[in-house]
This record gives sequence, C-alpha cells and structure tokens, in this order.
Amino acid sequence: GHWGEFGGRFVPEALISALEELEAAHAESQGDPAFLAELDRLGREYGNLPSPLYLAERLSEETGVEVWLKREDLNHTGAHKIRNVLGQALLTKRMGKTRIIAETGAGQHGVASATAAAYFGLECTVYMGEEDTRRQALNVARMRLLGAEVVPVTTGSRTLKDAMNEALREWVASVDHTHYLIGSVGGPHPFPMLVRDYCRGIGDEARAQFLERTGTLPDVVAACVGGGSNAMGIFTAFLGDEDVRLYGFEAGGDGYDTGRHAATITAGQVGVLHGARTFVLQDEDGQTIESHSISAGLDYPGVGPEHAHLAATGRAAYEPVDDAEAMAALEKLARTEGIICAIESAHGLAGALRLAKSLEPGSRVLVNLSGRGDKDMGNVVEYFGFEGEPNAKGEDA
Amino acid sequence: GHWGEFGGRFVPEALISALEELEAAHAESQGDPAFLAELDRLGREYGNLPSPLYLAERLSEETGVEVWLKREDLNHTGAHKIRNVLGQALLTKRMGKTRIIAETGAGQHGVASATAAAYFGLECTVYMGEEDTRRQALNVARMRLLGAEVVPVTTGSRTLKDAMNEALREWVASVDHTHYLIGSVGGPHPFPMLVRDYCRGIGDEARAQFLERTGTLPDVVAACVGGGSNAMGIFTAFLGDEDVRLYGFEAGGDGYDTGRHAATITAGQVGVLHGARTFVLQDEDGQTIESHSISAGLDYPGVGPEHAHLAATGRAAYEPVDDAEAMAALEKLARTEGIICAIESAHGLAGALRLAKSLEPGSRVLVNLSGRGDKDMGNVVEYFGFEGEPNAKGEDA
Amino acid sequence: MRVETAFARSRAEDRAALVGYLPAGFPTLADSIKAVDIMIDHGADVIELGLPYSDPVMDGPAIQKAADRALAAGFRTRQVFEVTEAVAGRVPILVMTYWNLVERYGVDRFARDFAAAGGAGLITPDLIPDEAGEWIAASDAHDLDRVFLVAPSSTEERIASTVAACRGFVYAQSVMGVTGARAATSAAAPELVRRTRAHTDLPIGVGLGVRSGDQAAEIGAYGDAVIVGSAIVNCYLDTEDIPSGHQRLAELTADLAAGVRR
Amino acid sequence: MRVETAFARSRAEDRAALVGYLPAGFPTLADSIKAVDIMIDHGADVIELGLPYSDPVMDGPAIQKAADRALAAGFRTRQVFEVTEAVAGRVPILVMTYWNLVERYGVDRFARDFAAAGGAGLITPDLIPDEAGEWIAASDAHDLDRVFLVAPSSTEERIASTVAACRGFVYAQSVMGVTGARAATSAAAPELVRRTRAHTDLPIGVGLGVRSGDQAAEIGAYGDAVIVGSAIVNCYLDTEDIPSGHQRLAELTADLAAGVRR
Repeated sequence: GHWGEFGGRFVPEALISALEELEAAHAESQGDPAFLAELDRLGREYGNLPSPLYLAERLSEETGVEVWLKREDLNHTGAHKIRNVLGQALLTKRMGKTRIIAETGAGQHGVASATAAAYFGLECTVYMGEEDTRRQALNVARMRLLGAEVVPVTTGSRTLKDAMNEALREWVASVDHTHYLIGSVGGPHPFPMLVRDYCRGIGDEARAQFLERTGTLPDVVAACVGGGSNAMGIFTAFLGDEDVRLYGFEAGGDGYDTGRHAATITAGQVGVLHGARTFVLQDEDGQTIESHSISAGLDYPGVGPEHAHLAATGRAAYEPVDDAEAMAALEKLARTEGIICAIESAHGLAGALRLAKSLEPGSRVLVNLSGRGDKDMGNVVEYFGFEGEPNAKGEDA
Repeated sequence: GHWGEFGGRFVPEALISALEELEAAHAESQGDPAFLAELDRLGREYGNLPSPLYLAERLSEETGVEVWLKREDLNHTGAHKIRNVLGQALLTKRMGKTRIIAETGAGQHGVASATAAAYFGLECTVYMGEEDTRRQALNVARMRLLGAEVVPVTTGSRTLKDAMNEALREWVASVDHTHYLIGSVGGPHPFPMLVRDYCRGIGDEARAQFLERTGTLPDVVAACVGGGSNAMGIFTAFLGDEDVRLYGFEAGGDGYDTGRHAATITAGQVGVLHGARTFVLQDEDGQTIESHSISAGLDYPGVGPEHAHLAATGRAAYEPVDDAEAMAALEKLARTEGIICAIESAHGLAGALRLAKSLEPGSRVLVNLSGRGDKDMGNVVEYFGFEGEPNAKGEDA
Repeated sequence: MRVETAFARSRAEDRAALVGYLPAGFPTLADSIKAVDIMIDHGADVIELGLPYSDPVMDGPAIQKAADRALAAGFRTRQVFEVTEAVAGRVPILVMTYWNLVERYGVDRFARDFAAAGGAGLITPDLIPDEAGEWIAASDAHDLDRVFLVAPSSTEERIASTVAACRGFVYAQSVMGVTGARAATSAAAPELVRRTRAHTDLPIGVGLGVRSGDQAAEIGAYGDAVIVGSAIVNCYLDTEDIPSGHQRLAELTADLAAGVRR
Repeated sequence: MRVETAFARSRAEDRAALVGYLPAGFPTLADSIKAVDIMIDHGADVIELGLPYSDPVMDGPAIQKAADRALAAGFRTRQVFEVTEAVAGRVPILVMTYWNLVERYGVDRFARDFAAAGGAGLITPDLIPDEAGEWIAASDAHDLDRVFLVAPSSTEERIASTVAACRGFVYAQSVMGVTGARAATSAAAPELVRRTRAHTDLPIGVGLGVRSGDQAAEIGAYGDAVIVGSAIVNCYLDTEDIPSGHQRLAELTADLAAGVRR
C-alpha cells in the first residue's frame, strides 16, 4: 500500500475492513483467468478497446518529431475512464455488492460510473459539488438519463474535493452493500493500485502497438496529470524501459507564478489528503488550497501517490502547462489533425510539443490522448470567443 | 444513375461536367487498389473502424429477441458520417481539388466535413441555416475550431434544405477547384451511389461480424432514415440476402397524424428535390413542405433515391417513429446498456423494439446505432425536464 | 407568339433580342401582368415568366426573395396560365421553372394548359435533356419550345447534345454562378456563345448579371438575346410602392431596349 | 490532567464519563475557551477540542460548518495550544484532529507544544495504528494519550491491534456514519462495546448522535464515556447570539451530565 513514503490508508477505521475486502478481492480477481477474460471481453465488445495508436503526420511535420497519439478519446464514453469503471464495476459484482457511489468534478467520471452501473444493473449515486452541477448541467442530465442519482454537495468549496469528502462520508454509512468507485489513482490503498491496474492497458497496448508499428519504443511518453489515472495508465508499461523518458504535465492554470493552478507535484507539499500521503496543495497549516485550471478534470489539489513516488525518485518528470498553452495545443490538434481532444489531454499534448523543441529531430513522442473534447465545447467557445455569430452570407443580388 | 424511376441528375447544366468528373473519378478510384487500401488504412487508424458489433444482453432479455447493435457511435467524430467524409475527402485530393463545401443541419455533417478537411489540409466552407447556427452554436464552434468557415444561410426557411440550396449555388460558382461534400445518399448522381459506397462498410462489417459471432444472418436489419446514408450503409450488404428483412424508420415528429413529421417515404409524393427524383414532402403544387422532428439529422423533406426504390419495390419497409417513441427508446438504451445514442439512432432502435413484439422469441435484430448522443443532450434535458436542480443533500446535523 | 417569330424580327433588325424575366405573382398577381405589359411596351422582345418555387437552387437572393414573396401571398402553379393568357399575343411568353412544379402538375397536362393559354415554351434550369424524355414528348405534342441551358463548364459533347434538344433558342449561362451575379463583362460569355454557335443555328440567349443598356449592348454584340432578370426584380424589391416600381421598370426596360439597338 | 484521572473518578462514581466536543476557534477563539469552561462547569469530564480542517471526511454537516466558520475567521493550528493552555487543569484536554494538520506542523513538534500547553492526548479519526509509527513515538516521548477508533465493521483482529495501540481510552464509533448521525439507539453500539471490551481494560467511549440526557443515560449504561459533539456545536449554529449559545450549552451539558449520572 506504500510507494516510498507515499500512499497508505488515512481513513476512518470504519472503512478499513471494506478496504481489506477490496484488496483481497482485487488480488484474487487479478489471479482469476475467468475474471480477466470477462474484463477483456467487456473492454473489446463494449468499451471499444484496444484504442488505436495514431501517428499524427501533419503535426509531426510541423514539430519535427514524430507525434504518436494513443487515441483513448475513441473509447466508449469518450475517455480512458471506461477502463477503470468497467473493472471496478465487475469487481463490485464479484464482491456481491449491489450499489456504487462515485465522486465527480466536471462529471466525466460520474458519467462513466453511471454508464457502468447501467450496464451491470447496479444502483448508482454520484456526489458532485453544487457549483459543478450548475456548470455541468448536461453531464448531470447524462447521469440521470443513465439512471443514476446525482447528489449536489453543498459543503466546503462545493467542488470536486468536497464531493470526494462526501462520497467518503456516504461510504462509511453504506459500506456493507456499496462500493466506492473512485475515479483516479488516489485515495486509500488499494485504490491507487486498483485503478492503475485497470488503466494500465493503455500503456500495455500502446507499447505493443508502438513496437509493432516502429520496431522500437518511444523516446518520450507524455500524459496530463490531475489525479493521474491516465498517466499511470500509460506510464506503467514503460516503467522498466529505462531509456523511455516519462513526462507528466500538470495544470498550470492562470500561470504557475500566479498561484492559481493545480500543479500539485510541482508546487505542493507532502501531506495527507483523501486517504493517502502524497503531494498536496496546502497552506502553512496543512489546510487544502483550492486548485485552479480551465480543465475540470485536472482541477484537483492532490495527486495519486504513485506519481508522487515517481516524481520523488526521478523516474518521471512533472511540469506545469498553463491554460493558454493547453488551449493552443487543443486548437493546433484540431486544425492539423481534425481531432478535438479533451482540455485535460491538451495539457499532455502541449507539454509534449514544448518538449519537442529540445528533442533531436525525428525523436518519437507518445502522447496519451486521454479523452475527447465534446464535453469541453462550452469552455472552448468562451475561451476562443466563438460566441459571435459568424457573418451572414451577404451576396449581392 | 437511376434506380427505377428514382435518382437522376436534376441540376443546372453548369454542374454536369463536375458530376461527370466525379462519377469517373469515383469509378476509377473504386477500381484502384492503392486508393482502397489508403481509405481502409485511414478508416482503421483514424476513424476507429471497424466499429464493434454488440449484443445488448439486458435489452435482449427485456424484449425477448436478440438485439445486436452496430456501434457506429464509437467512430471518430461519433457517427457513421466519418466514413463518408474520409472517402469523399480522399477523392477530392485525387481529383486535385483544394476545397470542400458542405451543407449541414444540426451541424454533424459539417463537423465531420471540417474534420476531414483539417485532416487532409483542404479549405472548408460549411453552409448552415441561420436558425440552426443559433440553435447549434457548439457545433458552429467545433467547425471553426477545426478551421472551417461557417456561412449562415438567411434564405428560405433558414434550415437544412436552404443550406443545401446554398451549397449547390456556391458549388456552381466554384466547381473548378471545389468539391461539394454532400452529407447523405441524396442529391444528383453520382452522389447517392458514392455516399452509399463509402458507407456500405457498415453493413459489410456487420454482416461478417454477425456471421462470425452467430453463424447466421440477422432476421431483421433496422436503421433510421433521414436522407438515409446510415441505412443504405447497413442495408447494402444484405440486399442479396432475401431472408433478411430490412426496415427503415423515418421521423414521425409530433405524430404521423399531425402532419408535423419527416416521414418522407410514408407520407411523401414522388418528386424532384436537390437534384434527384425521389419521395418528397410537398404540397399539391410541388412546393417543398417543411419537415419536423426532434432529431435534427432526420429533419429533411427528401430521402435518398435508392431508398425510394427499395420502398417502391418492397425490398425494404419504411415506417414512421414519432418523437416520443424515439426518446423512450433512447432512455431505455441508456438505462439498460449504458449507451446514450443519437436521437437519430434512437428512431431506428425504437422501430426495432416495436417490431420485436411481433417477431418470434429469439429472433435476431441488427440495429445500426449510427451515432452517439453527446450532441443531443440539450434536447434530452428539455425533453425529459432534467433542467431542475436535483435535491440538495439535506442530511440532518 | 412563337419564339422564332420574335428572333426573326430582331435578326431582321440586326440586333439582339431583349428577354425580360419576372416571377409570375410578383410583386402581386395583377401587378405581374402589368409589369409584363410594361416590359413589352418598352421594348422587350420575349418574356420569361418565373414560376415561384420553394427551393430555387439556380437563383440568387433577388429572385429568391421575389419567389418567396409570391408564394407567401398564396401563389399557385395554375396562376401562371392566367398570367400567360393575359399577356400573350404581342411577344412570346416562356415559363422558366424548376422541374418539380411541372412534374407535380403533370408534364403533359402542364404543356397542354400552358399551350392553351398561349404560352410559347419552357426554360428549365434544373432539367437537362438526359432527364427530359417526358418533357420532350409533351412539348412535341403541344408544339412548345424547349430551352435548355449550356454553361461554360459544358463539354463540346454536351453542348452538341443539349442544343440538339433545344427548340426556340439556347440559354447560355454566361458565368458560373447563380442569377444576379455581377459578371456582365465576363470573358466566359463570348467564349461560350462562340462554342455554342459551332453546334447550332438556333439563337443563343445570354443570361445573368445584366443591369443596364450599356451591358445589354455589350452582350448584344455577340449574343442573339440578352436575358435580364434580377435587375428587373430589383425594381420592385427596392421599394414598397408598386407604381414607382412600375415606373422604374419602364425606364430600365427602355434603357435595355436601347442597349440592344445600339 | 491525565485522561486516566478523569476516568478513575467517573468509575469511582459508577457512571460513564461525559466527553464534550467543540472545535477550537468556534464560535470565536475567545468564546471557544468560554464554552469549554461552561462545559467543565456543568459536568463535562473530558474535553475534546476539534482542530478545524478544510476536508473533515468523518464529520457531518454541523461540525463541518463550525470548522468552516473557524477557518474563515482565520483560525491557525497553533491557536489550539492557546485554547488548551487556557482551559487545561480541571479536566483532561484532548485534541481531535485530521492527520494532515499534525504532519504539516511536524508530528513531534506538535506533540511537544501540545504537551507543553497542558494537553492530554490526541484523537485521530483518520489515522489508524498501522500508519501511526511517528505519532506513537512522539506520544511516547511527550507522554500523551493516543485515542484510536474502532467501528462496527472492525474485525476482531483489528479491534485487538487498535486497542493495543491506544492509551487513555478507546473511541467506539457506534454507528457506521459521520458525526451527527441520529442513531443513539443503534443496536450496533452495545455490540461494539462488548466486542471491544473483550480485548482491553481501557475505558471505551461511545460517540456519535447523542443529543439529550436520556440518550446519554442509555449509552452510559454500557459505555465508559459518552461523547457528544454535534449537539454541542448546534448550540451556536442555531443562533447568531453567542451569549444565548453559551446559555443553551450550559443547559445541554447539565442535562447530559445528569444523564450519565442516572
């Protein structure tokens, strides 16, 4: 349950037996070929896995390095998150539980959880900050359409971290029949390990696809890091490949210097949040500081403990990418490749494009394109000022 | 260029040479293994083809027949339309043209066209009714983000049919360097054939997948029909399989009896619209009648001429599905399978579910799930009244 | 009157004919009759009556607007026969129509009723001879002229087959664009007329974009007829006052008629 | 004062001890001192000072709100020592705190400063003995009590290992739920106390949900201490007028103290 000083179980004793049960069930299931085969089948037939590996040729031409994209945006529900929810929901069934709860920020993990719940016929309650339910009304509608109950959280800052607090509270009260389907590689052990195991297919697939397509491994693997599930998902397969450099790009928000960001590893201090010891954005006393990012999915003041460990040991490098740099990368990808990615994923791409300038020409960069941008179009319109009516066709008579 | 009395080329002479050029280029390219291989590669690596065939187990249990879904919602850009735009854009390059124009209603074909244009580095102008640019502002933003010019059309009823008129007008003026990337199996020859050929992969894949999975062919193949590209896409492979019944479901709008619908084959008369002879919603004089449907993609007063022929010969049956029935199917699919499909596709599913009641138990129904529902969430919210805030968590202290 | 009679006269005067276009029912049903009379009074040799249609893909904004207005006021296909009957006699009356309206009315029935009203023939912007079997039979049966279009993009082969199907005159779409496009000085027009002339002795009318006597004179120098549409429609679109529209139309027609006589 | 001293007294009186909880800095820093004095004056045997935290996952809405209010008013961790120093002496003072605040202050430094202020020990709702190596060392070094929690879901094995790590008393979370949940009559509580008793001679405090002397009496029948939190906080949350909050707190504490004495 620990990576160096990071990880652990900093939760009420009331949850320990559930965590132990979960740990045991996970260990058993990972050794059960029938479980793994069923999960594999689900991924293929329902989740649309494996996702393609895509050489972005026009982008590569512009940057001078080969930019390869792992197209997780093409998965069912539009992001890598389907891997995690299918795994945990199948495990929930295996444990004989009939209900899942989840926290969500912008609503993506909530929608994914509601999707898995619908698929498996599980009850589902999603905790979401009240502010977020208003800003992301369409995702609330998606969850309700999928049959989930959405509970607006009115405590604290009314955003993701408070939704997570509330989910933990609710879990204490319902732990006998309810699984807490956590959305990232954070939280108490075994969650960071569990979620990583369900997401590591990203990297396992990408590594094999890369070898098949190029006969080599990439020089750099890049991903965005909020909680860090997509990044752990793609990093894990490459941890043993010493020549492959791993880069996690955190949300730099308004700019690292402004203090309004979500660059937890770059700017945070070691602490305990939501059940694990990791880097945390916190003040001198250890009170959590609110994070800021244009990307709702990266807007979280903690980070998965395994990332904290990779940062501390130097195996992976973590750097901030601010809103402007991410949005520029999002636009560039749209215009050169016809792919509108999630703003989260645009942070990973932007970091890779920045890095490319210092790489030898022809280097191979693998970026985890963790999700699609449909959910972000409201932000895009606002950011680029696309609101205005385009000019009406004024042809002369 | 004709299917029985249907089809043809009812366009200004000025366009005939471009249509002949297109017909010749299409015929050549379909016989060119290099072109077909490149298109296949694009489909696989970029479009995420082939789309999976999915047995909807919980839905099947509820209905008593096997419901198989062709998951076109998982393609890049979220619908079968990517097949058509990739094909036509590649053909545009082959013809040495540097620009595409397209019409769009709700914006989906416009987004797909802008995507293909970005991918191939083509200029792109999209004509869209002014009313629609307002209602579908996010899709306008998508197109602009992808680098396309969006031209609001202020003539006529300011909707899809007027956008198509305007695209045809514009094409006359720019035909030497511009390809009109038409969005469905309508328009003058060779478009209905061309678009069908690019979409027929849906049925070719599904037929092979079905045989592989079940050892048999489906009893029924169902699809929604607006212009009819997704339906022709899945029907074509089965036309020679006499035992496979083909069903197209048109938009019944407020209800067939109200006259406010888009059930062109069921209610229309033979006529000429947008370059082809086909069924058309028209008044006694032949003036086009405005169609109505909750589904923007089906809201068109014409239909592809090959469908008109299949209807006239009885090879396929066409029936209306009204808004309410379609939305109920959309909700049912979301709740039982965790799939939020496009409202268009929900018409095909709804028709299949209605049909299932009269089929022998265990019959196999293949439905083309032509697109995903992300684009429709605004309508869904409005329709189901999901706007209201869910109740705040009111736990007692 | 037959189209060939009008062209015989203009050829005898060694000038191009002036063809004036107006949608039937615009600005009102009665005023469309009045307007046609005005055009004839001021020198139009041939009248082209537009049949308002909901989806006029070859027309620019001016003619679209005029057609929309006529339809909104309740214009019905059969009323084009009333207008024809009211104005026929002095000059040939052609109807320019998108094909669906004729199909819907019944091709033979339309030809019969139009001929009975004194009409001379049809101009069919979205019907090419390849699709016109029924119309060719009906026009033969009712002795109506058939005016198909040629365009700068037409191949020699298509020009040949199109003019072979024409009777009365050939409509040369002088620029690649919808009606109303400003391109009266296009180099494409004389070239298209030259190419068409090589395949037929029929008169060749040149359409699209003419607004003035000067432009009419320029086109009349190589075309057998100068076709004016949007400029005529604009006489009424630019004003709410129909009498002043009539006045503008009279002046415009006179100017155009002088142009073809220069 | 040491925790064992307070329990020795309540045991001698053959009754449960009353443990009163209030976040330091709530309703204000000065009034939190006043409130503790009021509780002690009216019969509280042990005081549990909450250390306000931004993310209190084990607390219900009442205590969350109180903590938020203290933080919004600028409460700093070190001020808990001021409060402790001001109230220590008459009854043992424990601090209940989420672990990040202690880690951030420095575990040994916190223990030292708290002990110096007269504090008796810590209750750590999100720290289990398995993760508590540094705290166990520091509490040993500074002679502070360590109160870990047991819950209805705890296995026998975990109860055994948890109570072995405790010093002072054991906190039995009587229902599966956050603070403030209404479940004073839960069947789970006596069962948990019974199971815990089998593993330790330490006093067992029962928390969560007590609002009245009657409920306190019921729990006091099987628990060694009755822990009251949300009901105390509510004295101040329900009113803007702090003096009347003090008044309500005095009455509530008296009622609870009478309850444990029935």
